[in-house]
Amino acid sequence: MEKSAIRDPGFYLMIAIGLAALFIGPLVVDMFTIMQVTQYVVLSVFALSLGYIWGFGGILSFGQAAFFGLGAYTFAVASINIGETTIPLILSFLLPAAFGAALGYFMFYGKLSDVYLGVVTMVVTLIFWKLANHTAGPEYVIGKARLGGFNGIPSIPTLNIPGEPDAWLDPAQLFQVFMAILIAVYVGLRLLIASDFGRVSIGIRENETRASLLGYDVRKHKVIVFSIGSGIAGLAGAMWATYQSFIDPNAFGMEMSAKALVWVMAGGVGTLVGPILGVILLQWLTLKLGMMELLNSFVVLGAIMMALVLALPKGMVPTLRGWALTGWTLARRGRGAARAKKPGEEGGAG
Amino acid sequence: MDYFIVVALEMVRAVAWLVLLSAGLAIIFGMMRVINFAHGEFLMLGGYTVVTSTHAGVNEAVAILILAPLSVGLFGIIVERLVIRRLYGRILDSLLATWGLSMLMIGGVTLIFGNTVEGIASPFGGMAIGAYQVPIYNFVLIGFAALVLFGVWVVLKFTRAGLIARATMQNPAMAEALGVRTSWVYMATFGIGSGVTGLAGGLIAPVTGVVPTMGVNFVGQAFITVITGGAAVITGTLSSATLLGTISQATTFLAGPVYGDAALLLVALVLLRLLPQGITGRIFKRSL
Amino acid sequence: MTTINRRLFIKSTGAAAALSLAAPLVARAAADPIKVGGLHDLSGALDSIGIPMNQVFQMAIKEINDAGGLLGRPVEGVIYDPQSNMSLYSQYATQMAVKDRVAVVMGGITSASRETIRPIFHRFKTLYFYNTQYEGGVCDRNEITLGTTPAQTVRRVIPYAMNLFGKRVYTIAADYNYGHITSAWVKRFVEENGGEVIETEFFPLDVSQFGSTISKIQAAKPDFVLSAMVGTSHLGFYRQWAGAGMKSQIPIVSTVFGAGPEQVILTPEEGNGILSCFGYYEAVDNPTNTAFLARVKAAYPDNTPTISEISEVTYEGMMIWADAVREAGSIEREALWEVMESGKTYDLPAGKVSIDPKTHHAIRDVYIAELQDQVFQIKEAFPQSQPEDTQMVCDLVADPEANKHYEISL
Amino acid sequence: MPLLEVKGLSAAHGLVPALHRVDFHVEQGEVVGVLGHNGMGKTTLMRAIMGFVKVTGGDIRFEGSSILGLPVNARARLGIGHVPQGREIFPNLSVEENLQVGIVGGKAAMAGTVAEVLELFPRLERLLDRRGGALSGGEQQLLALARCLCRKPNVMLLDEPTEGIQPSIIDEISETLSALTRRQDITIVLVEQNLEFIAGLCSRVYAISNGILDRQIPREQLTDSRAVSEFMGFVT
Amino acid sequence: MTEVEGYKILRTRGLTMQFGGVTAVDNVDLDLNDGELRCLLGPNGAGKSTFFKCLTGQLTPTRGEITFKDQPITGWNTHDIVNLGVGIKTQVPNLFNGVSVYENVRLASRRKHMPAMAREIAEKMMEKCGISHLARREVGLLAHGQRQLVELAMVLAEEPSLILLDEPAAGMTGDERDRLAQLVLEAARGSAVIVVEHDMQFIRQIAKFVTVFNRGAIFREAMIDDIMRDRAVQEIYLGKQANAAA
Repeated sequence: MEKSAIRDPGFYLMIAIGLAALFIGPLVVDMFTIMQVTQYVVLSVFALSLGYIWGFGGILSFGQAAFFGLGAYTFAVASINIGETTIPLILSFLLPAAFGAALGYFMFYGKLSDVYLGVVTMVVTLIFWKLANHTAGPEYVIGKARLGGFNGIPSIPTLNIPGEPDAWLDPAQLFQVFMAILIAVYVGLRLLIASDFGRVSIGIRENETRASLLGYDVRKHKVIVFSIGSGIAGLAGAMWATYQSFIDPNAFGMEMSAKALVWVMAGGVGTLVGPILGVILLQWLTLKLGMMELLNSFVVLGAIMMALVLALPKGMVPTLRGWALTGWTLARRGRGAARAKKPGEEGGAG
Repeated sequence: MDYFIVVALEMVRAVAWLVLLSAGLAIIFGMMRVINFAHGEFLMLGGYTVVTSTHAGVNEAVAILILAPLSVGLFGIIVERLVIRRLYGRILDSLLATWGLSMLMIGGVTLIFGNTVEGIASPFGGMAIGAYQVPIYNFVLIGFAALVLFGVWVVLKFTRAGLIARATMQNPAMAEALGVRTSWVYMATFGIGSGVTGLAGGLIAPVTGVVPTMGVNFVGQAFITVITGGAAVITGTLSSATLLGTISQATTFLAGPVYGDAALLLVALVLLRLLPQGITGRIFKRSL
Repeated sequence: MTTINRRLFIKSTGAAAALSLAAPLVARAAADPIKVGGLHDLSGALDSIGIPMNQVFQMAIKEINDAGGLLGRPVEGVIYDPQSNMSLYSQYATQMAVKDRVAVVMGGITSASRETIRPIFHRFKTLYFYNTQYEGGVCDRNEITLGTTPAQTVRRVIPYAMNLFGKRVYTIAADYNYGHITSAWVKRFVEENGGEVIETEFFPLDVSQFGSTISKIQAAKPDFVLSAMVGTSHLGFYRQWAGAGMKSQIPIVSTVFGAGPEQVILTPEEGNGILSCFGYYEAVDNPTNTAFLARVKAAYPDNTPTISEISEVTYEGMMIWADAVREAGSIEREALWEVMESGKTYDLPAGKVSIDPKTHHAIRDVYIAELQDQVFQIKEAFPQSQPEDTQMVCDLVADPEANKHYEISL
Repeated sequence: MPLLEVKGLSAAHGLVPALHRVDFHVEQGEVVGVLGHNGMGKTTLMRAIMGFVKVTGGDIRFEGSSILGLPVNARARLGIGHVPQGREIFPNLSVEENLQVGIVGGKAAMAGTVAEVLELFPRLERLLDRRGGALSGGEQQLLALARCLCRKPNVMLLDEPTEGIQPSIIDEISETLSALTRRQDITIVLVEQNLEFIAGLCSRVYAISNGILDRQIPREQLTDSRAVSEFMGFVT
Repeated sequence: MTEVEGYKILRTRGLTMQFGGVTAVDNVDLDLNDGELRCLLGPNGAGKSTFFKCLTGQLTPTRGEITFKDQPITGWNTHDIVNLGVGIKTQVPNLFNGVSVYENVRLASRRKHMPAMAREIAEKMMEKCGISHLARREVGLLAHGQRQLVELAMVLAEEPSLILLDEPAAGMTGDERDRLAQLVLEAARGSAVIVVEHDMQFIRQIAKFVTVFNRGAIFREAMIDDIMRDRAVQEIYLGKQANAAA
């Protein structure tokens, strides 16, 4: 772990891939594919928010969608009212982060843990979902924005160049901006994880008792981690809102929370690449299934989820990394050294 | 006065409803610390068993009271053998696997039955309380909710199997060291929990009808009732169902169903904050 | 843009994968078919409505092809399943418009899904048919809206019911746009006819317990209950209403019951006597309809769908579009608009239908029917009803660039 | 043929070795002691015999046949009783129910009755309705013993029964067990730190240190407690 | 009994901890001088580890008071107590298993010091504890004795004014144990130390004043030589027959 992000080749590889996609992607790929990939980018940011708090803070939230939705609605309401998107984008990070801090205070200072923590986060999501669904009547207006209940808020502005409200981004530019945000979030999280704060988080994940016996305030720490994760989820929500140009209460849905869990789980807890891979794989699959009339898509997705849990409980990235390491060890030491050590650090390539 | 009685009755029915929805889940969670996220689909399966067998000419009571619990119970045992067994002690993994199972079941039932099946009419019709009509079936629901809890209590308290179950729940390793086949206990528990869920699904089918996706509406409420109640199956379920049911129903009467639901969730939230291990984690600790 | 993309397209490896993704499901017929998009929920919460729509959609394609195709080209369906999920709606809509380059799209069920995809089709200039009865108010030249609106249905059924049952109305409605707008129309029409709405209650779509409401309704003692309840959870209301023995006491009138297959999901004891109002029932008595139903039965002998307004109108959409293509000799939307706006009347299973050039909504026959033993019996017909609500806010002749969903204020 | 025979047994906690090639045997009716400090592997040995700890080498034979492949409950039903360290009372069952679990978990043929066992432990008689978790440490220890004896086990694995218990109860336990062994009713493997207790009951005593069970302390040395004290590190 | 004079850094009064019917710590009054090295003896189940947990706030005592550096710390959060200057090595080592030895020790020193200083202290402590060669190894894969040393290095790196060591010598080889004794003695020059241990050889290497626990209560407090000769103490360990040995 002490191998800092700065010296990790995997880290630079990821940034290079990201930058390459950012600059070269729009030149070589048609617009539809760009829009498609934009979606993966947005959801990757969302997946990273959970991947961070779960994998590097040991906080398992079943309600990450609460912040995603909050960010999306914040952006929608603010951008419709302000007529500009830069401030709303910032708000959509800050407001969910603040709410996450408040909820985190409520939970962690109440010493809630594991499954109970999960239920509380889930319940909060359900409350948001119910209330958002209930705003169909004309009396639910914030400034110029009708909340619209089940139908949601349509006509959300596309991102504009900061300071120039009329300079809307075209799909390729939107992709580039989002890709830049993804890279920034990824780099930011990697640096955060490599920082002392991040290392303490990992310590708390590994052994809460020891962390508090070293004098670290576990509760405060968790609140901060949770709040950062909430902010990132909110940012992803805002990106989602502007990408789709509409938002409805399903942004708060259980399904959204559950999807985030599955992405992280499939990709691998304790990595940052894993959640991104999870998004790409599973979203691609969902899309593909919707275009085939072979089987009910629920059957296939359900089967895949069960198979993942039973066969790859650690997720793709750690499993692959384990295989790679085993193979490497075997190749280096010959057959006698089959007892491959576990990878010595989390997130080495992540 | 009539209205007051009707309202009170409706509250009791809401409590009974929560008890029925969550009893099977509570049995499984209390005994095994496994969250069955496919719980809603187990209810759905119970409903489908009743509807299809009734349409095939089976007597309605037989379908609800015998076929539904039996078939869902058997299904539960198969699921335990194939999936849950491999995931003991991994709460989250079992949750995700059963969530996958729930999607699989929704899709599977849709493939087999299609998405629309004619329901069965709720038996018995209505009766008058003063100027009001209430469904007689409400009393059936209340009765069976009470019966389920009472039955579980009798089994746990007075039978050999119940004793073994309670011992396993408190200290599985020690029970094992005393010769208890805990894996059988878990299998049986999952089977019985599923059976109770099947019965509940059968009982609610005439009220709500059946569609493959119906479980989604119930799993959240059941989940919250169980967790709020805490580990004790009977007292936990009863206390949280009573609290959540009456408060949400009262709010529904006063302000409408959205606020009723929101009140249920808020109460659960506050309770969990105050009692992080659920109601029976702090009070009624020693109860069943 | 197009040319650049085509050139770059070949270079891209990612695009090759995307292409294979987008490969249409229906086998390719002869060269260069005309593609038509079908975007209906085939799984998820709304599949019970979406599947019959899709069945009729495919049947219409087959009929067009059997009659020799259009402009000498076969018609090919591009069918995606948005799984009752709004983000998939938006993705597939984009895909149909940008990648598949379909000539026309039939689809969308809820207003939410329509408002998701309508702007996309508008932006990419892909002609779009919305075939569901809805709350009214869409003003967009690119969208042809064939389903009924409150001015066509609520307006008829309210006086009919008040005449039969009395003047005190209790409204229960789904808690979303459709429910809110419809109940506003109900209030207006009840008051116009000298009655009174004593209470309006809204229910989120996931509510399935109605005990408290049933007690409240009994306390209020209305002459009839007007229901704008939607979806499978809300069907619980009718069951619990019957279970409480209320059916014989207070009648129910619905603006939406029978849009899906509700009438065959409820048992006769639960459903009998419910009044509703739509632009189409299977019982519509004309030769076109008889033949149409026979063809549906022949096309789907094992899983014959129950045809409601929504699925019949999907068929209408295909037929009206095909007719326009034949007459215009083109699939360009400007040419098709011209044909459709000409005031041409179509003879369809639902009766006579024409398109109002001001709103691109249908002017059509509307029926009031009563449910008996899972079959609607038509009680009264109202020929050539205008979409007066949308007409209040929308004039595409004056403003062809309009692109808005108005909430009509009453 | 020894009733219980442990041959070359090795076990580990994860990657940390805990037992090294341990050999010993117990004859029918014998009481064998294992003396050792904390962390020397006493409890691991008991748990390995019971089946809770994964064995990395060697064999455990009961009545002549290997039981290595059997799950814990099957070993229990063969007649191996376990009184674990920390007593592991079912805290929310009453004393009587705790005893009944001892009976119902086993083969019907093996089961004694609660009444028989209460004769051995009269102190529990008036506690029958109390919750297990409400008992004092000493009472819990009596209950754990009684619960195990309810099943009439062929061999009883007794893990530090004197830990944290008032002397009066230690004496009571010692007397009860002596009475049982005098009647040749029971075979016991006892791990302990308490020399007096172990010397009072056991015919043979082994010493365990760092997972190695290499010394048998001869019977006569047990009474010469200086030697044992030395072993325990009390005397230089 | 010898009274040791001086500033009392730690003081408990009537400290009691009950679990259901079991009283694990029974009315303990204990005083500890600043800079004192105290050994805590007692058989298994005597309540020593529970006593430590009460001191560090991991358990809230049923009754009684704890004063540390003149502050009443009863009921405080663990981290607040620790930040007043308490370091504990727990009976079963509590470590950050997934990360390296160095990272474990550094996180301990980082609490008080800036990064550069923290690194220096961490390296110094690993050196002191003889685990520098393990610095890059993942803690979860180490042997028990090595884990004990890692935890000790962490406690020392915190530079606490009160060090609690719960069975530090368990699982150690002879050499490791000798080094440990030196370390403990050295640490006791700067801080107050309480050591719980069963290993008598080890105890004799370090102990001066000793407190003996039995069944949750203080049984004896005396200098080590007196304790070693005390028949009653041997009895609680070995049973009555130990009499003969003395």
